Amino acid sequence: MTRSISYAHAVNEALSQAMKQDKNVICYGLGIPDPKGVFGTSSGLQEQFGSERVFDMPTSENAMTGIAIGAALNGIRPVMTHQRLDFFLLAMDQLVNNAAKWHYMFGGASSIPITIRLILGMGWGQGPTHSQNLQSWFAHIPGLKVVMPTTPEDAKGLLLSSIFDDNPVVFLEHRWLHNQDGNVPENPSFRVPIGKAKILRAGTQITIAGMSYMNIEALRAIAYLQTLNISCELIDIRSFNPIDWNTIFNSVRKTGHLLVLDTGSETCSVAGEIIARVSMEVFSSLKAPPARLALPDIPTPTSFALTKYFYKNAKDIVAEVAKQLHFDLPHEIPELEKKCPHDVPGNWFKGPF
Amino acid sequence: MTRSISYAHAVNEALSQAMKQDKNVICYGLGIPDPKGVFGTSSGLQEQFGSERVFDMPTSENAMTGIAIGAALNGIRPVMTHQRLDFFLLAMDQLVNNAAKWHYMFGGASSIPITIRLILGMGWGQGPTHSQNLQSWFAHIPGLKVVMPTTPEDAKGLLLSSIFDDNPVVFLEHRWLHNQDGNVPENPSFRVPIGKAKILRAGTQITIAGMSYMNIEALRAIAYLQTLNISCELIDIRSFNPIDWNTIFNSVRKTGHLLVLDTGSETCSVAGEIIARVSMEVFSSLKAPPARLALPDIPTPTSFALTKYFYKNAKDIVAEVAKQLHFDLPHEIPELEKKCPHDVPGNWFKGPF
Amino acid sequence: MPLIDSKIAIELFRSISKIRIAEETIAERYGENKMRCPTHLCIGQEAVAAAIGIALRKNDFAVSTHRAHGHYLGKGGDLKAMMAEIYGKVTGCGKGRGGSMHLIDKNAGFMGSTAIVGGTIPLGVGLGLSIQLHKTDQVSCVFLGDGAVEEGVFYESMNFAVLKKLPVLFVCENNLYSVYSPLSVRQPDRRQISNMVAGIGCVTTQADGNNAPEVYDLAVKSLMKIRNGEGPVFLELFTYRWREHCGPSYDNDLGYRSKEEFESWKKRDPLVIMKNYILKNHFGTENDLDAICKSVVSEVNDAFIFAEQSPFPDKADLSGHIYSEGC
Amino acid sequence: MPLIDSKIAIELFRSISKIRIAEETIAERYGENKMRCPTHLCIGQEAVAAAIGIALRKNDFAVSTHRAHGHYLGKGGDLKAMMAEIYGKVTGCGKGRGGSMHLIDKNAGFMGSTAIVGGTIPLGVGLGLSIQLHKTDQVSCVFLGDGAVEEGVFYESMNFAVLKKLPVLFVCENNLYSVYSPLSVRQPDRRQISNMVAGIGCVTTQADGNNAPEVYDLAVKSLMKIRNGEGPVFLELFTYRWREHCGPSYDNDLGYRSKEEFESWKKRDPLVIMKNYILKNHFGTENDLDAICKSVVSEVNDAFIFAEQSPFPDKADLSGHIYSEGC
Ligand SMILES: Cc1ncc(C[n+]2csc(CCOP(=O)(O)OP(=O)(O)O)c2C)c(N)n1
Ligand SMILES: Cc1ncc(C[n+]2csc(CCOP(=O)(O)OP(=O)(O)O)c2C)c(N)n1
Ligand SMILES: [Mg+2]
Ligand SMILES: [Mg+2]
Repeated sequence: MTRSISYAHAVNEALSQAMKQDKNVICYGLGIPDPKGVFGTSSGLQEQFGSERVFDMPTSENAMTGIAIGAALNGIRPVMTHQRLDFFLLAMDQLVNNAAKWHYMFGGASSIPITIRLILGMGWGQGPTHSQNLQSWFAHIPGLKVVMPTTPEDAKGLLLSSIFDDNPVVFLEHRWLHNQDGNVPENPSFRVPIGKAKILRAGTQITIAGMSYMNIEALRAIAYLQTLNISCELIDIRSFNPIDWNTIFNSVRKTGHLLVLDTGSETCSVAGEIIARVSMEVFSSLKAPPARLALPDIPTPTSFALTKYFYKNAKDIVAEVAKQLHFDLPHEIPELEKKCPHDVPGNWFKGPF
Repeated sequence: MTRSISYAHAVNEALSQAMKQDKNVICYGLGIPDPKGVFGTSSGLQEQFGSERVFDMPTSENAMTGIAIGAALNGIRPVMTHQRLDFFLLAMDQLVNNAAKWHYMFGGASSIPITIRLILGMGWGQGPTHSQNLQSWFAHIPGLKVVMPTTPEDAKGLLLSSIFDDNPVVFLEHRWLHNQDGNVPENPSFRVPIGKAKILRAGTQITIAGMSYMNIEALRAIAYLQTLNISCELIDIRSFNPIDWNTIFNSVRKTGHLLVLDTGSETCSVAGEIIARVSMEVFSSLKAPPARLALPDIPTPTSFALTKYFYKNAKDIVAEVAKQLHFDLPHEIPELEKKCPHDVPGNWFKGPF
Repeated sequence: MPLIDSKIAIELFRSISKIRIAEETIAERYGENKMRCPTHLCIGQEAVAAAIGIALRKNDFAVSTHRAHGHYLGKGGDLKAMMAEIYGKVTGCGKGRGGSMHLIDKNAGFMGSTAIVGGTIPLGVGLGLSIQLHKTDQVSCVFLGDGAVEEGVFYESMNFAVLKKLPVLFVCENNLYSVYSPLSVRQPDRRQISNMVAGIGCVTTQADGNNAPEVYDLAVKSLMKIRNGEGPVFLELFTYRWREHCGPSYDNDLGYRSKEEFESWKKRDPLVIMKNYILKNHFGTENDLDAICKSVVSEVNDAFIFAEQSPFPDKADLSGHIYSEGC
Repeated sequence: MPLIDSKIAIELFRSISKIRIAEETIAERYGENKMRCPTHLCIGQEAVAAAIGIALRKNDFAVSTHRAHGHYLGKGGDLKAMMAEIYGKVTGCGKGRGGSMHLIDKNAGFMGSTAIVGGTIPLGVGLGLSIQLHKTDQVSCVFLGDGAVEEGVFYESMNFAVLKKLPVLFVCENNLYSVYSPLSVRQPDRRQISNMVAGIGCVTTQADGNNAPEVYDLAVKSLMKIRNGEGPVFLELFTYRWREHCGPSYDNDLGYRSKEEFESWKKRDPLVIMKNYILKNHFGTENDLDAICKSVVSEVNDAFIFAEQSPFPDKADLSGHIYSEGC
């Protein structure tokens, strides 16, 4: 059965079903059992599965990552959560030097089935140290898997796949998606495979490869472009390690045009990698220079007045498509104006974080 | 006056001259004052400048980075050294959340003039945790500067520029360059500006953008290609943040061909970024798909038998050039065979690290 | 009974009032949705900020955490620049880039607060190192919470500060919680943070963080030792946050802490304790104190007006100051 | 005087001999340039590895550091697979991917050693957590050096182990140096590592790490407590590395440590101490011990022959096992 639930609910359901399916699944992180339940994603889990399997932790990101790895060496499948990706910078040693390499460097003797949920912030003054989108860092490290679901369905399906994957998986959740609703199968055996992109909208004139919240903006842009009879194909990259090159290449072969959307800074981004590979592998199909829309190489500012120019939205996407396909746009596009301030996901959001 | 000295000596001279020029320059790191002096790069400094300004440190990479930042807030110019980049993964929080953002997030009120020397390993069984080349991570972070000199001259000139730059600079030294000799000006006011690439060999048919030790392999490849009347332009990227796009773009405009060499893993590499930008910005100049030669997305193996296939060398470069320019190569190219085992920089090297 | 004269007592009262009133006003007006950033109020904990701030010299350094308003103001930070920063204005102490969690006022020796738990601890130690190198008699003060003690960087920083006998005053506000998590889920049973830190080799003391004269007295004595070259001192000060971890409201309805606990701490209001201390010692009258409050209220109002009326940064400001030009 | 019977005493002697002879042979043959990886010998420190290894049960876990040969062999790790690993052969315990610094033998409960200082400490604690979850009576043993104590991750790991009362035995070999750096440039004057750890809340003891019976006795008692659910125990064992930090040679010529210091430790050779203990207690004769050494020598020789004769991994092996297939 499928019903419409929020992204946060879908994450919560995946966690709960995984813990039911396998008693080796445990779940911890700062605030996991607290009254807010990490934006609702972990609510009720401690009540359901007890404080041995669901627990809060000291503010010790690096050791707690190593502890997950150690537990995984003896059959546990830890799911660790951080309310902001930025905090997890403290744990790069354990993630990169241990988790990512363990299986390879011991010749396959052990594997590290851990899932690390990292929530990305944005808006309402999250500022420089509460809003980083470092997916390209993770994608750069051999031995990690990296996913970043956009829809509630994928949130559930990819989280279940991550938890039951025998490798370390970095699972990236955009805070602005938590309240988005979507149809999600209730079935606990539902899975979305890691490593497959998803065509969110089929189209013919340009390939837009998007990720996470940028796909929401892309869908708005595409709806508008449709009114101009421009047909875009939107690919949700979803998995950054491995990346589903075939789906991307095939689309570009068809459309001859590529625009990549990234939620992170531009230089050395995943978007750059996609443009590089497409340029190397399907060069002859490209009818125009590929383009990318990512954050400028600037630390995130806090002020409402500055984030307005910092983040990209549907209007920017439409402008890029127009530039690449050489058509003109009206000066004002009221259909693309957001119905709420630019720094909140909806009018319901009133801070503080 | 210019004389021929080793890369390690050039680093040592830069440190010593910087400390002489400015009493606020200090120098610390594990083993800095020890008998080996970090491959000779810090030898004699403690004797010369005293143990207040030149000191060993606890194995506390993260705090010691934050301590550098704090000292820098009050006018000190710390140079911190790590014998392997891999150890510095423990300090990503301080580097990225503090050093890189401090100037911006406080509206320019403070600056962080620190230099972090990271030595990259390779060969003789350095293996998965002693050989990582994460330049693309650093290049991805706004607010950092990142350099990776190839020649002794640049080692000195860029290190002096890094130390006297008011921003955090990540200075990447490849272990296999330490013993390379080259002409270096003795003058203590010698500087090489950060942010400028350098044309190591002018040429017409293909642009090879290389970095660090890969440039040494490229020079061997180019010398051989010259015997086939193939003319390559070799650009030493040198600076990864900022990247000198003009030099690269102008070269590609001239040659119409691009091969990028990287010492790190392929996906989301600096090489990928260069291919992406070239594809976006000088698309119409490209006569063939651009290419890159980087490490495969595999943790570094230790065995002599495996590193042979893992690392790239002059032969691989020649093969890529031949592929892109469509000419045939002889089956064997004795001129390109190394005179020593593939896992050492020269026959003088006998381990252990 | 600590030796505090009337001048200091009045200063303490004024500082506590200022922090209290500024933050109460933030809480009141947060709902207007003009302060658009996460905001961590220290109401209930003001005595520490006031007492340490007054005990420190102006040219001493301080660094702080996400919950920094009090430390910033206590150290003499510019109230207008802080409010403008929270409003995201270009007149803010960080030109609007940092918000509530990133405050700076170098004129007051307040070198920066950041939002990563434990993130400024080594910076404070590094400032201590710079003082040692420059051979001045300044002190660097590190404000931190009980949660920050769990970060490895705290331990590494302490080790280095003790190793090098650096002039650092560590001020740990133990308010029993890290967000909604009590100490019991984060630190071992019967752990006394100060004892643990003593094990690392640092001089430590515990005190009542709601009693400003007591904290002031302790700080003065500690600073004397530190300036004497005796190495770092660590103070564990017990106190309590009244409102929610982040944001303007009370959150006792959430149930993560008991009403009794809350009430017992609220009864020991640092402002009231300070007031009674002054009255008891005849350092001032009710009228004197009312006058101080009034002047603080008008100072705070001015700061809000300044913040509201200041311009926002404009588009060009976005890309300024990414790099420092000096080289 | 610890209570060690003859069987244990002989086992200890055999284990120390095996580690000693294996490593002496590595040192001797390193110059052949066939062992092409950084190699950290523990000669001089074998008593700890032997005693702890024998005190642990086979199904107890252990993790270790860059200097792991002794811990691996002491725990019962396969000598042939270790030598083949150092030679980079496909028959190595990590199929040649890890080299000397990355050893594993899950059959012996040796779960891995790595080359990042402090890197395996939380893994050992995580193994402890897994034991608690699985409700078995196993113990997880973490080997670490005095340098690793300086890493924040050590402190964070200790805090969690104590908080959750995990079944973890921490074995800290304090050999006074981290590479060429003495404790004095890394840790405060008069620091006793074990006292500091006690401050974190862990049960701790110090002992002579060159005296295998003493270490064994201490380990047995500690393991009993741990299996009893009393939480982690930390042992600080003083010992000394004879040869250079990394590589086969002696390096007293470098001058970072005094000849007297070296000689005084060398006089307390763990192998000789063990031998004298056996002879004094009539647990065996000189002849018995010679016979053991001979058998160990031939075992070691076999392992070198195995390593030398094993094939290298081939090109296809490079890209295998990057990811585990299970999902
Ligand atoms: C490294 C890191 N981990 C987690 C967080 C989330 N966080 C923000 S404030 C806070 C509480 C810290 O507690 P404490 O140090 O006691 O300070 P208090 O809030 O009580 O003043 C936490 C966990 C963070 N900002 N940084
Ligand atoms: C994080 C990190 N920092 C530095 C190093 C370099 N290093 C390798 S071994 C070692 C010495 C560690 O000393 P200790 O823990 O006492 O172990 P010992 O070598 O004495 O056995 C160091 C600093 C490293 N491998 N990892
Ligand atoms: Mg607290
Ligand atoms: Mg040691």
